[in-house]
Amino acid sequence: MTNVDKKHKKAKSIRPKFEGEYKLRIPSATDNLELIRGFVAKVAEKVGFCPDDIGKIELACDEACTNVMKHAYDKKSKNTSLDVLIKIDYQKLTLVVTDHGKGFNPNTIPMPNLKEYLAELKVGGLGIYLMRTLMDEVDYDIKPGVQNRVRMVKYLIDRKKSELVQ
Amino acid sequence: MTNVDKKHKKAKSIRPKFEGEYKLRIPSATDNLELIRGFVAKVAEKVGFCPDDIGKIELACDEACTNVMKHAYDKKSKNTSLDVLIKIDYQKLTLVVTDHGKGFNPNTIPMPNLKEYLAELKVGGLGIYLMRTLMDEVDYDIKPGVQNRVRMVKYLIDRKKSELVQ
Amino acid sequence: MENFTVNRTDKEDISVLYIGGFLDAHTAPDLENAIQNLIDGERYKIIVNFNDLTYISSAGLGVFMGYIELIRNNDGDIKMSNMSPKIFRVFDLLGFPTLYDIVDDEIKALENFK
Amino acid sequence: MENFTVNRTDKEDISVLYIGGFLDAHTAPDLENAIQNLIDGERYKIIVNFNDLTYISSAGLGVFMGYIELIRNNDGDIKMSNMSPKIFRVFDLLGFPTLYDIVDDEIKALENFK
Ligand SMILES: Nc1ncnc2c1ncn2[C@@H]1O[C@H](COP(=O)(O)OP(=O)(O)O)[C@@H](O)[C@H]1O
Ligand SMILES: Nc1ncnc2c1ncn2[C@@H]1O[C@H](COP(=O)(O)OP(=O)(O)O)[C@@H](O)[C@H]1O
Repeated sequence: MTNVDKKHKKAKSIRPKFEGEYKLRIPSATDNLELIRGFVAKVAEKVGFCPDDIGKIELACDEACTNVMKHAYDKKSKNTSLDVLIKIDYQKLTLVVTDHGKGFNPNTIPMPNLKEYLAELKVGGLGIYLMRTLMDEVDYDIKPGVQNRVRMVKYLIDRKKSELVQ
Repeated sequence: MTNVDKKHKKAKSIRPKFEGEYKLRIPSATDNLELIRGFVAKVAEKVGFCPDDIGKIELACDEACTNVMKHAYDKKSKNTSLDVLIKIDYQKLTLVVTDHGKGFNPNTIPMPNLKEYLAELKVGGLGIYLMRTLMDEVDYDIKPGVQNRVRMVKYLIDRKKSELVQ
Repeated sequence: MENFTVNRTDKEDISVLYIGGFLDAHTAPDLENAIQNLIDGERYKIIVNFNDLTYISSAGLGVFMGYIELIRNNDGDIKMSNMSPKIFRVFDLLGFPTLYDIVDDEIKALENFK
Repeated sequence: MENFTVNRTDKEDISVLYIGGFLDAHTAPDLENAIQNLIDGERYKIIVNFNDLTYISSAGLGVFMGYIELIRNNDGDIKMSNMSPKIFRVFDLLGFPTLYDIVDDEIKALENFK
């Protein structure tokens, strides 16, 4: 009966790890935004964020990636790519979006005064503002032509709060 | 009116690229299988595969990744990872699954004789068989402890055929 | 799979655009085309029905910002209806409800044009 | 989000397992537990209703292979019903229809136990 016994041993269940890194490297083109959002949302869901926070993380990531796709590279550049790194641990999700394009100086980008912005009917210039509003921490590390990074953090503490509220 | 004109210039539409590489690096744990399948299926859809072929690519990728998660690493190993690379061009999709584990000799793995297999009520041992059945090309490149790869190709020619059939 | 859809129905001098799927930097040009077509036809009274829209990013919001001035200068407006709470939250975060007429349903939007 | 669901209903000496979601190497242990429970209760007449299952990999197929001998040795069987064409194709690819009684719906599966 050892043969039968063997068969009945449980399939190995490898426990979910709530710590770990998820890396994505994809072509820097807007038709990949949907793919990225789907991926980031699933990881955020795994970690245990509530639907609201998953939506925020998804949108912040979209804005960061859209900026790479629109601003980082010259139009003529070929094989341009974009990296998304998601680090998860028990307390937080860290999202790092990296490009290898021309970079910019984030300190010279003023945060829009929303009232003035709306009064002037401006187009664009809301991406970084949204990222800062949606995430708990946002910082840039710019090395033009080498590696330009935006790092965004969302704390999972909110989970408990939102679980209580809902 | 230049200001208004400026606003009305079309948002830049970056055309889909049907050539490109998509890379994924994730922890080697079965709770990530769903994430991987979703990602691979979306890329396959973008390239233009029919639902049937998308399902085949998804399953073949799952089987290759499941093998890494089950066999590549010792249970005690920490921070074990798995790479999925998807290369797409007009004619084909190439899927490369890489681990850095102990490796194996694919030549010593016999393809199951299905009749015999079913008669003997065996459990397991169907993964590589499925991969070979579902994909057009499957080959291994094993460097134990360094880098073990399985490369699988699906030609997009089938698309036309299946579009005609359906 | 359709990523983004926009369908138009004219109700007398008012045009309704039904948008669905996701509105991001990739699909925003499709909405721009639809609005540009209305403007080319001198139809400035526009309702955008968000019922089937599941996602919007700032690139989508930008489309509305880009046309609102021209449209209002021509006695028209863009009114918005049927937003899911998720979509509304993005508009709200940016203070857009002070700038746009965002109402519960299409009937209310039609009334507001009277 | 529930990745995989298994619900059991007993109909006299026959037990029906309704499975849904995806059955892969991660969720296969859940199905194993459900079948093991039936065996522990000496219930060997099993119908698996695949109606809500959207995906299966070889790890899922392996669960059935692992129990079929023991179950048949106890005058029981695993009959399968309500498979989508996509799921059936995977079973078919591996010749499983020669080994398992795969029928269109649950009623037929119940009849086949008579
Ligand atoms: N990854 C990047 N590479 C180069 N420039 C960037 C990048 N991200 C942002 N920028 C610069 O910052 C500006 C503000 O970005 P944002 O607030 O998202 O608004 P928008 O993209 O609509 O202009 C951009 O116009 C661009 O000049
Ligand atoms: N990435 C891998 N690393 C180490 N061993 C592997 C790997 N992939 C496959 N194998 C070996 O090949 C065998 C056959 O794999 P497969 O046909 O998928 O069946 P199963 O995984 O059910 O045993 C496995 O049992 C394992 O020994």
